[in-house]
Amino acid sequence: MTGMIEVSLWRGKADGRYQTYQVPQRANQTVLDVVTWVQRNADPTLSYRFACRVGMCGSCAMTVNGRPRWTCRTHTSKVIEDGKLEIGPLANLPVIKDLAADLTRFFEKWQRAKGVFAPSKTRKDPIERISPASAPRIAADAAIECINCAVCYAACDTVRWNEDYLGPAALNRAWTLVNDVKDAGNKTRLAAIAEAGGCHACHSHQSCQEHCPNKLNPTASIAGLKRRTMQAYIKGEL
Amino acid sequence: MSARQLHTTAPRRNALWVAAMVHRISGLALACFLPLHFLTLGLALQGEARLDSTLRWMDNPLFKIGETMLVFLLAVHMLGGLRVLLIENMPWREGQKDLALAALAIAACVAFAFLVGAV
Amino acid sequence: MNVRLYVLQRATAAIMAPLVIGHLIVIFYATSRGLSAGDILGRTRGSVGWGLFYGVFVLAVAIHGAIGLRGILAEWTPLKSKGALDALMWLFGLTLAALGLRAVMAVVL
Amino acid sequence: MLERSKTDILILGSGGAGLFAALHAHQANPDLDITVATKGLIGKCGCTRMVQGGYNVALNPGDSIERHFMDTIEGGKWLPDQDLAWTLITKAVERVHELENEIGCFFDRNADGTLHGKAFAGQTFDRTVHKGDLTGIEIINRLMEQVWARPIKRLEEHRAVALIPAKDGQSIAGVLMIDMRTGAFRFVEARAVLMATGGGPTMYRYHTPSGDKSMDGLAMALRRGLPLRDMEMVQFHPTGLLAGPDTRMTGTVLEEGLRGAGGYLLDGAERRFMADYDPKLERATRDVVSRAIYAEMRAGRTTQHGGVYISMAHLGPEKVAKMFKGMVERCADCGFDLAGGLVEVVPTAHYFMGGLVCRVDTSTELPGLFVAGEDASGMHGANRLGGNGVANSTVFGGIAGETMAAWVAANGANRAPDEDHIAAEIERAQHPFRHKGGDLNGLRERLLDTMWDDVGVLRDATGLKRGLGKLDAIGGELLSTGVPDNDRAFNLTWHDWLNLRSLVEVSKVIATAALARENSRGAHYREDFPSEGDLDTSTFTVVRQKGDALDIVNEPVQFTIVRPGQSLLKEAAE
Ligand SMILES: Cc1cc2nc3c(=O)[nH]c(=O)nc-3n(C[C@H](O)[C@H](O)[C@H](O)COP(=O)(O)OP(=O)(O)OC[C@H]3O[C@@H](n4cnc5c(N)ncnc54)[C@H](O)[C@@H]3O)c2cc1C
Ligand code: HEM
Ligand code: SF4
Ligand code: F3S
Ligand code: FES
Repeated sequence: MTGMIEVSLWRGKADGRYQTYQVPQRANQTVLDVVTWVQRNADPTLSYRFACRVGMCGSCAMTVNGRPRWTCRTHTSKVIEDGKLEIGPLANLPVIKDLAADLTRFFEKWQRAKGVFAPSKTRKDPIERISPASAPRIAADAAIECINCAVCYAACDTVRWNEDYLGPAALNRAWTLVNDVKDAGNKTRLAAIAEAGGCHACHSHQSCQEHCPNKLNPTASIAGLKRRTMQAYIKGEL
Repeated sequence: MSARQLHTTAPRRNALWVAAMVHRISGLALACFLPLHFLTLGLALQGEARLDSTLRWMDNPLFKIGETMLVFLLAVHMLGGLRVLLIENMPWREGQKDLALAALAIAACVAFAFLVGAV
Repeated sequence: MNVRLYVLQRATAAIMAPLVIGHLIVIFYATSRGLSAGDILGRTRGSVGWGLFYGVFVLAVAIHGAIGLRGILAEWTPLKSKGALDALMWLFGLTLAALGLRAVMAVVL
Repeated sequence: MLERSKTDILILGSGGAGLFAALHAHQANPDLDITVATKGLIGKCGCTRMVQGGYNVALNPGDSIERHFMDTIEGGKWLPDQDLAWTLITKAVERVHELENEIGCFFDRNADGTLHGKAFAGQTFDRTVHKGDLTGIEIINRLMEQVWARPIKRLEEHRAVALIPAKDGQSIAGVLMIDMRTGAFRFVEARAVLMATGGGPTMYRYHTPSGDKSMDGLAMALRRGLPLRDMEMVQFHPTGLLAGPDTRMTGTVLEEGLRGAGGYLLDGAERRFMADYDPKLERATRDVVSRAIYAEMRAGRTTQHGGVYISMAHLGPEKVAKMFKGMVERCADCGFDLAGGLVEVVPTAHYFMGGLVCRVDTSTELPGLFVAGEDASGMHGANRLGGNGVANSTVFGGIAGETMAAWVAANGANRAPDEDHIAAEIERAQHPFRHKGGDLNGLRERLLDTMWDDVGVLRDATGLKRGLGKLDAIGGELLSTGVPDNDRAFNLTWHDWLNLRSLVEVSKVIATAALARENSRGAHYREDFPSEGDLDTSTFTVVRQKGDALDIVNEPVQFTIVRPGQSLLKEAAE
């Protein structure tokens, strides 16, 4: 497995363009390695972001041949089409430069969705006993291993069409908290996500689930939130 | 801008995104058609004959195809809508792609039956 | 869409599901016999049942369609202000309801 | 070209230490202006995020503070500062309660609803609290959310380049940074500064930490003449993935549990070799296994890429795929079949026990400068127990937050910086723009090889001296290697250069300290001095930069709580 890959990389900001490089293909090579190769050998000014190299930090997501992906854990052989790779920054976010997107909005929405634990206890109290077999615990567990990579956010067209929409990751996080028996913030949380741009803006495109590198299912989490807010609304709690 | 568009083609490759588009377009089409439908029926206010003449006027193959489309749109929108309601209100169920495909197929069958039966 | 619009939209959808099935059966039945004003009106004139059926249908679809349209406008057109969207939603919904109820009246009364 | 801003408390780094410090400082005094500056995005860089195993804490009634403490001291081969270790262990209990109750962490439970503690190598009790094998993500995501939720200022993608002293030189006045996104310099004046940049032994050919860590903190401290302790102590993990050159996958860790579950290590000819080294075979401790693999490699009995194999297939591929789902998937993503095939592995530099000398309250010799997390030293001695790393960063990060809030209250106003110093440091950071060309990547490769070959898992005087010579040469060449000055915005190559400079400088300290320690303790193994030496007269190394030279002293360990041969545990004492 040698030869060259024709790699087109986005250069510049929103008004940038693709530029093509020839990169040697290797047996063990991720998309991040391809990008790194260009920076080290072809153009030292190429900008991109990564940290952990192993799919834990969610810093390295980019658009690869049209799809948002984590690049540090995407083997080139799995994504090359006709010997070509086109790599751009994540969609639905402003571009800082080249392949690095600005995630600020993504995290602001995380906060707007009240994706932050609201304590009901202090460090002086004993740790709550929670049965791992209890239904809320299982529901929260299924959704918790999110690395906030924003791949789902980039994959969702509703995010693109609706500036206000909180997006799959933030709502998925809110769902884990709704199911956390230790959390005391559900009243404000449900109110926040029942607003315009909240969970009800989701049309169940399921692109988030399809693309989530951790195989999470934000669609199901959002559906859970829709049920929960609807119940609250009917009971007059919202 | 055009180059930038390339980044966002991906979601369209998702079958369920297509299903949502079918749902949206069908809903939109129905919404556009309904006022006409209501106006037509409203003609009865001007007497049975007025309505009948319009219905006769619409009795040509072009309108038959149009009506078949409407049947399809109504069926596909309803079934697609039921799928969405299922996702939203029932415990999570795998195989949404199959369900969406089934909705499409059933709606097509219904429309076909209508076309055949009506000719 | 906020939770109130959502609940209204989904509730009307749920109401309409059986109505649409009923309506489809009628369409099949009617067109198989050749669509005529006499047939239609013969069925519906003076029928409280059909009056209710279509009355509810019309109200549901007016609500449902108007909210649906609002969503599409918000996402696919440059229209972003809540006021404008709400206005168009009401306009469409009320128009649809008026036309629809007029049609129901036309065929039932 | 120099932007300036002011804050009360400036925190460098957004790992467990940095974020905890921000939260505790804010809690201590919500009116304080607190700023977190970090090389990546808040909480998304550094190694706290990468913690897989978990968090050591004595919670179970069958366990005790004393037991955890003894494990830590014995694991550290009697080199830890006992007061620091004691603080670590006692405070960890409160910290885990805080993580669960206030921060919102979601740790795994036993069937009865209590926290589950798993077994981790080198410990006499199953006390490692965890969330599956992604504990770090859980901890740091929750901390990140809490920080975002508060009026704490964020300087993301800001790289600290120098600690700037006050005019009188008696304290710290602030930190010079590069706003990486624009390439502009920024001086942040602060009343108190926390260094929590997380060390990171990324100067080795094979290493596990995240790419943003490059010993910047310790390099900055060294330049300020501050004392660094235990700098020879680099912990290697025995099984890093070996995927060949030119891939960032190489070096990333394959979890300990694989060997624990019965995985085999095979040499290039697929012969199981651990029996030649230790009767516990693959289940021997990290340092023993690392040395064995390193020895095999040096003897040339290697695989294609120069490592050894790990083999799990005999346990049944399906079972392996189930037991180690995350690991098997990660390998599969990268093209390796861990469950059914052979995967090449190699020891990989994992953690840095050395760091800035500090007190129990995280203060340092320089007034106004505090340190926590992997940048600090003394808690672990010659070896860090798996699970004590994240405990360390969260415990002392929190303490630092409180200490700084109190210190700021007691020590008044901002202090004017030494402007000449700022100018000199800006010039220093721009150094590569004054030069043309050169092979930066080649230099980096040489550094990695030098540290691996000469200052690595097995050391001796000849190699260490050779290594020091090569490091001098690499350092010299680096200074004449340039980076094109055509676009400073988000210029990773400029930062690669700066990383390399920090790494080379700290590498010299590592080699110097390793040469000075003429015995073998924990992570430090001298083939020419294989004995661990007399425990009762244990010393630790302290290095300072004086002018251009490194000044090294051996200081005696103070056994303030327990002496070698003694134990705090009843059953052991009986
Ligand atoms: C793969 C792996 C697995 C591990 N598993 C475990 C485990 O199971 N249990 C355990 O206890 N420990 C484990 N550790 C060790 C543990 O992760 C670390 O000891 C601990 O998290 C360090 O925390 P910290 O806050 O000091 O630094 P980090 O979390 O590493 O954070 C350092 C921060 O400083 C920033 N920074 C660096 N340089 C600069 C600069 N110049 N300017 C500004 N910011 C800068 C970084 O970007 C980062 O934000 C593991 C480590 C690794 C690499
Ligand atoms: C059987 C009856 C129907 C059901 C079950 C149903 C269901 C639904 C559902 C669930 C949605 C929300 C989709 C989403 O936002 O994800 C929807 C949207 C919509 N529906 Fe219906 N519907 C029905 C009939 C109708 C009719 C008769 C019309 C005609 C006016 C209509 C027009 C619309 C429109 C315009 C939308 C908006 C589509 C979008 O936002 O993508 N629906 N429908
Ligand atoms: S839900 Fe999945 S895709 Fe979305 S941010 Fe989390 S890990 Fe990434
Ligand atoms: S892709 Fe978007 S529309 Fe909903 S199901 Fe996922 S958030
Ligand atoms: S670099 Fe961390 S997820 Fe890819």
